[in-house]
Parts: sequence; structure tokens; C-alpha cells
Amino acid sequence: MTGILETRLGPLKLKNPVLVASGTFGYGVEYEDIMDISRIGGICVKGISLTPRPGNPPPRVCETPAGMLNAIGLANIGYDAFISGPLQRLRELCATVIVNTYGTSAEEFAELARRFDKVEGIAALEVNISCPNVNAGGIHFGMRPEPAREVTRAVREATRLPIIVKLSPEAIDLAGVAQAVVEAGADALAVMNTIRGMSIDVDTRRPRLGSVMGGLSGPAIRPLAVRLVYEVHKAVSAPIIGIGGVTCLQDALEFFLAGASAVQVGTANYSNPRTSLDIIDDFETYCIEHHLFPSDLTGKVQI
Amino acid sequence: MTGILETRLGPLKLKNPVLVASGTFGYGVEYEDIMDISRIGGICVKGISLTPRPGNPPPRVCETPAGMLNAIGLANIGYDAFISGPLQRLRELCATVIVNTYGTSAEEFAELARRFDKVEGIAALEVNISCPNVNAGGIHFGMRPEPAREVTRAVREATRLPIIVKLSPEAIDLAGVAQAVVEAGADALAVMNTIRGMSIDVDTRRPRLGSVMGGLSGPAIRPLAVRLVYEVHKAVSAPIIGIGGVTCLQDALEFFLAGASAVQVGTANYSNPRTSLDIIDDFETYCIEHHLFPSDLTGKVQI
Amino acid sequence: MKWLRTTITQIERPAPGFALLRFAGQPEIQGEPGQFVMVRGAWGNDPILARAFSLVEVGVHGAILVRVVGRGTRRLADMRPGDSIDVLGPAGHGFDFSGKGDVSVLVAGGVGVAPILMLAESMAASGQRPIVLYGARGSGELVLCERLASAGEVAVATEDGSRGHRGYVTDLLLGVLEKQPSAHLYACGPEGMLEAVAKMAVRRSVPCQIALESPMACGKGTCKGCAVLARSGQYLYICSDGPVLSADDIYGEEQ
Amino acid sequence: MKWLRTTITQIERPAPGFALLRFAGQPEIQGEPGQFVMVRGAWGNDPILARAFSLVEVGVHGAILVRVVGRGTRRLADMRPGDSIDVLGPAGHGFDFSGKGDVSVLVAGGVGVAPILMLAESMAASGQRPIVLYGARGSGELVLCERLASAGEVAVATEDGSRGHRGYVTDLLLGVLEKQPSAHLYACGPEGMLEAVAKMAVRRSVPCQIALESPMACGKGTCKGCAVLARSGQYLYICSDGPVLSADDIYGEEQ
Ligand SMILES: Cc1cc2nc3c(=O)[nH]c(=O)nc-3n(C[C@H](O)[C@H](O)[C@H](O)COP(=O)(O)OP(=O)(O)OC[C@H]3O[C@@H](n4cnc5c(N)ncnc54)[C@H](O)[C@@H]3O)c2cc1C
Ligand SMILES: Cc1cc2nc3c(=O)[nH]c(=O)nc-3n(C[C@H](O)[C@H](O)[C@H](O)COP(=O)(O)OP(=O)(O)OC[C@H]3O[C@@H](n4cnc5c(N)ncnc54)[C@H](O)[C@@H]3O)c2cc1C
Ligand SMILES: Cc1cc2nc3c(=O)[nH]c(=O)nc-3n(C[C@H](O)[C@H](O)[C@H](O)COP(=O)(O)O)c2cc1C
Ligand SMILES: Cc1cc2nc3c(=O)[nH]c(=O)nc-3n(C[C@H](O)[C@H](O)[C@H](O)COP(=O)(O)O)c2cc1C
Ligand code: FES
Ligand code: FES
Repeated sequence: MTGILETRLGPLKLKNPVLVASGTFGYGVEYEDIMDISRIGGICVKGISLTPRPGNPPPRVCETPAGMLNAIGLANIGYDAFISGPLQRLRELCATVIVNTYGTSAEEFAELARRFDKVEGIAALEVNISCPNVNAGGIHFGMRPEPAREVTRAVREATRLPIIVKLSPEAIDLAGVAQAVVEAGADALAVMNTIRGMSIDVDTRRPRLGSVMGGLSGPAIRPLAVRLVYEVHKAVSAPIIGIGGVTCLQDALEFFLAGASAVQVGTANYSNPRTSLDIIDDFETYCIEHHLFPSDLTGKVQI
Repeated sequence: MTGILETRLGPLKLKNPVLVASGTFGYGVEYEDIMDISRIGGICVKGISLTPRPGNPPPRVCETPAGMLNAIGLANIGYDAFISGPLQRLRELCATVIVNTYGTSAEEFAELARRFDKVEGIAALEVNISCPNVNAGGIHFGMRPEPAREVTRAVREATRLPIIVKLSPEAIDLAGVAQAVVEAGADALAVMNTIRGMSIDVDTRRPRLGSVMGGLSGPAIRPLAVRLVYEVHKAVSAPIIGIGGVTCLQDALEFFLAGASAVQVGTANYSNPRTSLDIIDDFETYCIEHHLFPSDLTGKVQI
Repeated sequence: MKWLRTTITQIERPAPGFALLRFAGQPEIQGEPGQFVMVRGAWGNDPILARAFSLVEVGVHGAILVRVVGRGTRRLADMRPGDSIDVLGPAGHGFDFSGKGDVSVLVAGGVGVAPILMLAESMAASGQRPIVLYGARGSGELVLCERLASAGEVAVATEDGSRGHRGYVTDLLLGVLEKQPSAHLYACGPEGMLEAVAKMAVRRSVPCQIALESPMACGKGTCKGCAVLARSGQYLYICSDGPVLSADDIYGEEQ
Repeated sequence: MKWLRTTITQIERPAPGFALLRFAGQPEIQGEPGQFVMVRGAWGNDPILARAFSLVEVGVHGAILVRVVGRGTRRLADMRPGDSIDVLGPAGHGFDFSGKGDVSVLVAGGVGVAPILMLAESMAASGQRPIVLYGARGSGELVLCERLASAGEVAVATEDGSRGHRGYVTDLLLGVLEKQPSAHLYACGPEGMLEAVAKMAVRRSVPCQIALESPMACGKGTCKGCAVLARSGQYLYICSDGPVLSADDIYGEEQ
């Protein structure tokens, strides 16, 4: 560890710019037996709501070409259990914790932010206004600039923690949403959450997911995500975390060149839970060999 | 050939419901040496404009996980050359010809329709208001209901040929666009064209496509396409042609169950140009074994 | 749990469509009967998810029995010794058979024989001789029968009657339960079979553990993808609460 | 052109990272030097596109020389005899060497040796003995040299000097062109090399045919994906106008 990968996303300082994506790495602690989770640039924990959520009816996951659909429905243990359970252990393990939050109203988001503001060991909040798998909240705030701005402002007023707002590829005007949330106080943007898809088992004639539709993720959507990072980077100057189908250093570099200052690894954790660490190691070697810092790559695609 | 696959899409009668998608099968005639192209349900020829178009700067294609990006830019030989060249041969070969048309204004679309209306050997027009690879026209008409309605109405007034309107997954309100074009006289809807993506060569730091962005196609996007077919089917009663990542009978059936009355095979033609014929054969066997017609499957997903 | 990038050391093909893959431990593969591993080869983007397989052997080599049903299992079955595979495990809760003095009746359907074989061999190693009932569609889908036979008393059922009883393995179970009302049941197989076995057990108040399947992504309790609705109305997660659950938990009578 | 679902009959591995794949004709694989085939194995969704390879042998068996550079070529190189592959071809326009009485100088860079070998062997079969200049980064990347040597006079260049001339193959070409001002050139290799060869030829008004590459989807002139900008300002399509083009068409001097 040379420190060469140290990354600043506005007020947020990270060991390195390779994070794990919310919902694909649990609360992080589940992986301590197989890897040193303190090495990960940031662990975006599973979306946390004020109260526990049981999640959607099964089946909740299915595979698609070079990707998968999920409709977990933000199943999570809720704020209290998270604080008293996993978070304690994450602190002991010196992990960098980014809390992905989910609420059904701006006020709920603000209340979560207010509570987390007082809790130790949290590096940042990731405000999920882009989950496609819930009936209320989630993507409904992320489709248009106004509701996105409102949620962000409420969260901003409730906490001094760095705020990352996680955007949806389904936004009707993504650049507009990005501008709105930055104006409202977001310190960084996470681009992107899943895009809704559907798959049908032709033998049973039933949708492969209990809730019919789910979010598409994995390498399949990487070209879409890279494009959106590029577009958002042109629209705002806030740092961007690129998400969507990152499986290796090459993929991460693609996002950096398009405009990202960090990346998150999601679905690839299911191929290999150590993917983020492999990318970190490869990234360090790359930076040394090419005499550069990750930030030197941000937005450097040559058009 | 039992006739069991015969398909009606409004006024359009087809031998079978398996077509090849525009831009992925040239003018059709190029394939006569390797297959009997008259067996294909319909050949949607490469998008035709009033005058020839040279297309976009190379590179124009690149591969992505389980898919590809293209930015051909509607390179085509133009109306006159098409009429006097490939179309003659298509007629001799008894192929079912669907002409994909591209214009930069409603008037251009109408003019093309007016001309094709007088030409023999054309089964239908497919109005492309969804191409993402051009600066004018294309997707710009397909993003919102009003321009889509306007183009469709102009085409409707110009021809008695059956009209298929091809929609974009990037439409801001796809169901609204679908309703608008049906009201304006579309006989069927083609769902969907490509969604824009981007890929960067991290060694050269250049976009892999000469025009930076391109349309994503192939199995990668199938879950998105199936979802959109399902949503459009709920919104309108016009027949839908499902497009996006069809590679085999199972994939085709998925679209039928979601709400399609026919499918088009695109990118899979590059894996195997005979894909459509294989699906037709398998579909016929399937229908016989299951004692049903393709139309019995339309929209029959069990929710 | 461990995550290993290891190599395939040996492949047996006990029947068409089946492959018994052995892979090197580093130094050892650990696990109990009913526990599973998430496995993936170095095949790139598609399929992207690792696949769950019950452990069949542990020790210096681990082994899984793969039945080809789709593209992931096809890829695995096509691998060769020396090929690299990634193994995450042992995952989940296995069968609990410690100190169960009574007669053990093991019921396997199809590739569900994988954990049942390991369970039978573990019981045999601890001095028990379980009754093993093994059903499949036809004799071509019965695998590893000799190993089963050296671990317990085996009776076989095939739907087409090509070997053993013609019919379902649950027909055999009915007979056994009449003679052995105080048996302990352990079952793995397709959902329909598990439901039938579980309901027989619940009706007779016979203790019964069933190993369930469900689509999985993480195999580690984190994605919350593998939920099944328990009788309690709560979701249970196959990878972390299971895969072995009590028949009561899922198929118990409505209260 | 034909589309065939055929099988791999033999695989040679002339050097690490290279595979010479032979596949059965039904009954014959046809094609001229410089023509190519689009090839794909039965590997599912990823990669989705077929890959272009120059024909190296035609007849009862066809052959292609695959150099591993990415996931598709990796998959092909890992195939085994008996595996199914799909072959579309012969595609494009090959080298035109009929009735060219003058000295033929063939220039190959890297895996560009594939069509050059077939061209050399065709020339030899028609009684010519071409000069073949063959360059690679190191001796480990020089393949099929014996076959080349029995078809023509071979001179080799490696960038690391591990065999033959240390430097570029174009260094050798410069020497040859001084002695053979009325040569006909035929070249295949990386873009930089082709450009250098073509410019030498254009400057000296030596006829020169170059076999180009470009990302392809269809290989059949239909997708319009494989465009290159010709000197004329028009787009040429590598798969249907090429892959063999006149050096003038692409690298001719500005008028
Ligand atoms: C705990 C557990 C233990 C298992 N043990 C074994 C074993 O020992 N041997 C064995 O051969 N198989 C076992 N399976 C099933 C095995 O995981 C699936 O057969 C495999 O994932 C299918 O992958 P595929 O790519 O070949 O099929 P796909 O192409 O993904 O799908 C083919 C069919 O399999 C179904 N399927 C896909 N994934 C799963 C899954 N995870 N569980 C159940 N069905 C699925 C699909 O719905 C579809 O019908 C186990 C599954 C679980 C959850
Ligand atoms: C007419 C023609 C003839 C060819 N003949 C041969 C041959 O005889 N032997 C041989 O080994 N290769 C040949 N090639 C190149 C071969 O097609 C590519 O190496 C192959 O497609 C790469 O596939 P991949 O999946 O391994 O690489 P990818 O993972 O797709 O890409 C790896 C690298 O190869 C480049 N690439 C991808 N596709 C092509 C392509 N179609 N053409 C050029 N570069 C590409 C990519 O930009 C990337 O840098 C030929 C190409 C053409 C167009
Ligand atoms: C099973 C699963 C659960 C997810 N849960 C959440 C979540 O709780 N909150 C959130 O913001 N994103 C969630 N996501 C989205 C991911 O964080 C990520 O944005 C998306 O998967 C795209 O990245 P990938 O292609 O690398 O997976 C989830 C994704 C998956 C696959
Ligand atoms: C190379 C290429 C060229 C295309 N050209 C056209 C076109 O001219 N007109 C059109 O309507 N769609 C065009 N398309 C879109 C396809 O017709 C189809 O809608 C899309 O590829 C999705 O289907 P697929 O996933 O089966 O490829 C093109 C697609 C590709 C890959
Ligand atoms: S498979 Fe992820 S929680 Fe069980
Ligand atoms: S590769 Fe399709 S036109 Fe050349």
C-alpha cells in the first residue's frame, strides 16, 4: 500500500477509489472470514431503512445474459439493528462504511440522516433515490430533478456527513437530476443503479421474479453506465462514482476515463467476492507503472 | 410448412412471426447464397433514406458483454438505388419485404412513404423514429408522444401500406408514445431499437466508436426489451413486434408471453445468419407439440 | 468459509449429463453433509453468477456432483483436469445427524443424491447403517449407486420402471415409514418430492430435515436473493438459514 | 459463400498463444489467399459476434491460424477436436496474383502470416517462388516458418533480434525493393506495418496489395460496420470491398 490510490470525493477521503456496491456485499461483515474488508475503498452497505423490511416475494434473483435481475425489495434489518450489530463489527475491523439509505419520503431520508449523523464510524451516506424494486420512494424520487432536489436538500440539512446521491438510468433527464442534487448539496454522485427489466420462464409462463420486474445489473449494462457517467461528468463538476458491470481493472479504468473518480463493484462480487481487492491491487500496479494517480484519469477519454 | 405459423399484424399478413431486424440483414439479398430468404417471416431491410447516406466515421461497431454497440449512422444506398437494385431481386426471390424508413422531418418520412406506396413487392413500412446514431431525425422523433404522432400521421396520410412504428427504449414515456402513434394510424409497433451506450479502449483512451456513442443491442438488453414489450402491451391493443436479443425459440417465446405477436432477430444474425430460420423451424415444432398457434401465446405471461 | 481459486484434479462421468468434479483443497476442503459450495470457472461474463453445489466429498480434495441443466452446469461439466475453478464454501447449514439414535431414512431424488451420499457415508463412518431411498426418472439417471450401497441399505425407484420400484421414491418411503414409525428422515431432491416427503413426515410427526434449493446470487447471506416463505410467514434464506431446514418450518400444518 | 456448422478435426499449436485450427469441409472449404471466414463456437451469448480469420488452407479441411488476443480467440484456441464450430465464408476479395509475372514480395507481420502463407503456397503451386519477409516481436511469435520456407525465399526480422534481422520487417523490405524495383508487393500485418509498406510502395509506384483488418460484425457486407476511409473520401468496407485493397486506395498520396 503506497497511498497512491488515496482518493478524495469532495469532503470524503478514501484509501482507494474501489468500493463495493450497496446490496451486493451485505453489511460487509459477512465477508471478514474470506478477506480483509478494511482494504476496500468503501463498503456501501445494503440499503438501510428506519425500520426492518422483509423484502419482496421470491424468487428475487434470476440470471440474464452477462447480467442478472434482482427484486430484493430492500430487505434489511433496519436502522436500530444495523447500529447495534454490523456497524460495531465494521468499526472493529476498521472498514470504511458508507451507509446506503432508503426512505419513502424526504422526511424519512432526513430522519435517517439525522440519526446517522450522530453515529460514529460512518464515512458517508449514499442516498438511494434510484431503487426500482419498491412501490414507494426509491426510483420515484430519482426520475425528475424536483423530487431529487427535495430529498437531497432534506438530507443535507440533517447531516454534516458527506452525501453521495445515487442516480437512476431511468431518470427522464439525468443531467438535470444531477445538477439539481448537486445544487441541493450532494457531495458526490453515484451513477448508476439498475435499470428495470423482466424475464419469463417459458416453461411455467411465469415471470422469473416474484415481483415481475427487477433491476438489471452486471457487465451487460456497462456500456449504458459508462455513457451516463460521461454525460453526467459533462453536466456537473461534482465527483462521480461509476457503477455498472465493473469486473476488473480495465472496466474500472473505462469509468475513470469517462468521468468517474471512483467505482463500485456490484454483481461481480457474486462471481468472486474478492473482485474489489483484485482491482485495488491491479490499480496500484497500474498507477505505479504509468506514473499517475487515479484522479489523473478522470474524464480523460480522448474524443 | 403447415401454415400454423401464419401471422396477422393488423392488415399485415406474414408467413410466420419471425422477422429479421433492420440493419442486421442488409437488403436481404446478400444472404440468398446461404439460405432461402423467402422463408423468413419478414425482412426489415436496412433503413432507407431518400438519398444515399455514407454513414458515420469508423470504427462503427464494437463488442460488449453479451452484446454490441453500433454507430453505423444509417449508411444506405438511398431510395432510388434500393428500388432499382435489391428490391427487384427480393421480389424475384419472393421475400417478404418490410422497408425500414428514415427521414429527418415528418415530410421526408411522408415522401418516402408516398414513393414506396407506388412500388410493388413491399409488405409494410417500418418507420424508424428511434435510431440513436444520427444527429437529426431518428430518436428525436421517438422521445415524446407529440413528434412521434406527427411523423406517424404524415406517413399514414401518404400510404395505404401497413405501418409499423419502431420505438425507442429511451422514450421518456414509452406507453404514451405507443398510444400516440397508434392513434395516428400505426398498424403495429416494433419494440425496441437500441439504447445508447459507450465503450472506451483503455489503452488508447479513445471511445471504441468513431462517433463516441452507439446503440447497444444483443442478448444483454433482452430483459429491458421484454419489460418494455410487456408495458406497451398493457398500454395499447395494437400488435407488437418484440426486438432485442432474440437468439433462439426460448427468447422468442419470452417476447410472445410478454405481449408480442412477432419478433425480430437482430444481432444474433451475426452469430449465425440462419438464426431466424432455426427459430421458425423450432417454433413450428413447438406449436404442433403444444397444439397452439403463436397468437395463443401473446401476452400470456401468468402474473 | 473460504474462497479458493483452485484447480480441477479429476472428473468422473458417472452417467451422461453428470460429472463428479474433484478439486484440490488448499490444504483441505471442509464441510458437513448438506453444506454447499459456490463454484465458478474462468469463463468471463456469461454466466456471471457462481453456481451452488452440495459437497459430496471433503478433505484433500473436495468433490461436487454436477447435473447438466443449463449453461453454467454445461460449462462445469465440460471442464478438464487442470482447469481453474473458484470455490466459496462451505456454505449454509448441513444435516444434523449427531446423536440421533433412531433409524435414519435418507431420501434422494435426482441429483439430490449428492448431499445424501455424503450424509450416508458420514453415517456409515460413525457406525450407522442408514436406509437410503433413491428415485430418478430412469436408470440412466441413477448415479453413484455402488457408493451408496456400501454406506447403507439402498432401495431404488424409477418413474419408468427401468430399475427398482416403478414409481416415485415416496412410494418406497411410505412402506418404510409403516415399518419404521420412529425413523428420522433426511431428504434432498426436487421441490415436488421434498414437499411430499415433508408432508408425510409432518403428518406422522416424524422428524424430517430437507435440503432445499432456490436461485442464489451470493451464497453467503448477503444478497437476500434466496428467500423462501416459511410457515411462520417470515422469509428464510436458503443459503444461510438452510439449505437444510426442518420440514416443519416450510411444510408444517397451518395452525 | 457458405454457412457451415462443422467440427474441428485437428488443432496444432505452433507456438504459445497460437493455434492452427483445422475443420471439416462439407465436402470442401473453398477460398483464395486473402479471403477469410467468420468463425464462432457454440459458446452461448458472450462473445456474441463471430470472429474473422484468414484462410490458411482450403480443401477437404479448411484451416485458420488463431492468435490469442482476447476472449473470442482464447475460446477458439481452447477448443478440442470434435467441437462444433460455425464457419461463414469464403468472404471478401483475396489477393490477385494471376498472371503477375514479376517478382512477388510478400510481407507478413505477426499473425498476418496466415494469408501470406496461403498466398506463398499458392504461388509455389503455380510455379513461382516468392520472396517472403516475415516480422514479429520475437522468435517466439514466428510460426509456420518451415512451411513458408518450402514455398519461398524467407527472410525474418524480429524487434528483439532473437531471430533474423533485429528491427522491423520494413527494414528488410527496403533492401529488397532496392534490388527488385519492379516487384509486386503483397502484405498483411498490423496497421502500422501496412501503412509503412504501403507508403514505400506508393512512393516507388510499386504495385502493392494490402490485406486490412477492421472490427466486423457480419462479414458479409450488410452491417456496414467495417468501414475504412479511402483516399477518395469514400468509405470502403473491409469485408466486401476488401480485405485485400490496393495500397493506393488507402495510403495513396493526397492529390
Ligand atoms: C444449495 C444448493 C445445492 C445444490 N446442489 C446441487 C448439486 O449438488 N448438484 C447439482 O447438479 N445441482 C445442484 N444445485 C442446483 C444447481 O445450483 C443448479 O442446477 C445450477 O445453478 C443451474 O445452473 P445452470 O447455469 O446450468 O442453469 P441455468 O441455465 O441457470 O438454469 C437452468 C435451470 O435451472 C434452474 N436453476 C438455476 N439456478 C438454480 C439454483 N441455484 N437452484 C435451483 N435451480 C436453479 C433454472 O430456473 C432453470 O430451470 C444446488 C442448488 C442449491 C441452491
Ligand atoms: C479480414 C480479417 C482477417 C483476420 N485474420 C486473422 C487471422 O488469420 N488470425 C488471427 O489471429 N486474427 C485475424 N484477424 C483478427 C481477429 O479477427 C481478431 O484478433 C479477433 O476478432 C479478436 O477477437 P477476440 O475476441 O480474441 O478479441 P477481443 O476481446 O474482441 O479484442 C481484443 C483486441 O482485438 C481487437 N479486435 C477485435 N475484433 C477485431 C477484428 N475483427 N479485427 C481486428 N481487431 C479486432 C480489439 O480492438 C482488441 O484490441 C483478422 C481480422 C480480419 C478483419
Ligand atoms: C442483489 C442486488 C441488491 C441491490 N441492492 C441495492 C440497495 O439496497 N441499494 C442500492 O442503492 N443499490 C442496490 N443495488 C444496486 C447496486 O448497488 C448497483 O448499483 C447495481 O447492481 C449496478 O452495479 P453492478 O452492475 O456492478 O452490479 C443492488 C443490486 C443487486 C444486484
Ligand atoms: C449494426 C446495426 C445496424 C442497425 N441499423 C438499424 C436501422 O437501420 N434501422 C433500424 O430501425 N434499426 C437498426 N438497428 C437496430 C436493430 O434493428 C434492432 O432494433 C436492435 O439491434 C435490437 O435487436 P437485437 O438485440 O436483436 O440486435 C441496427 C442494429 C445494428 C446492430
Ligand atoms: S444467496 Fe444471497 S442471501 Fe442467499
Ligand atoms: S463486417 Fe458487416 S459490412 Fe463489413
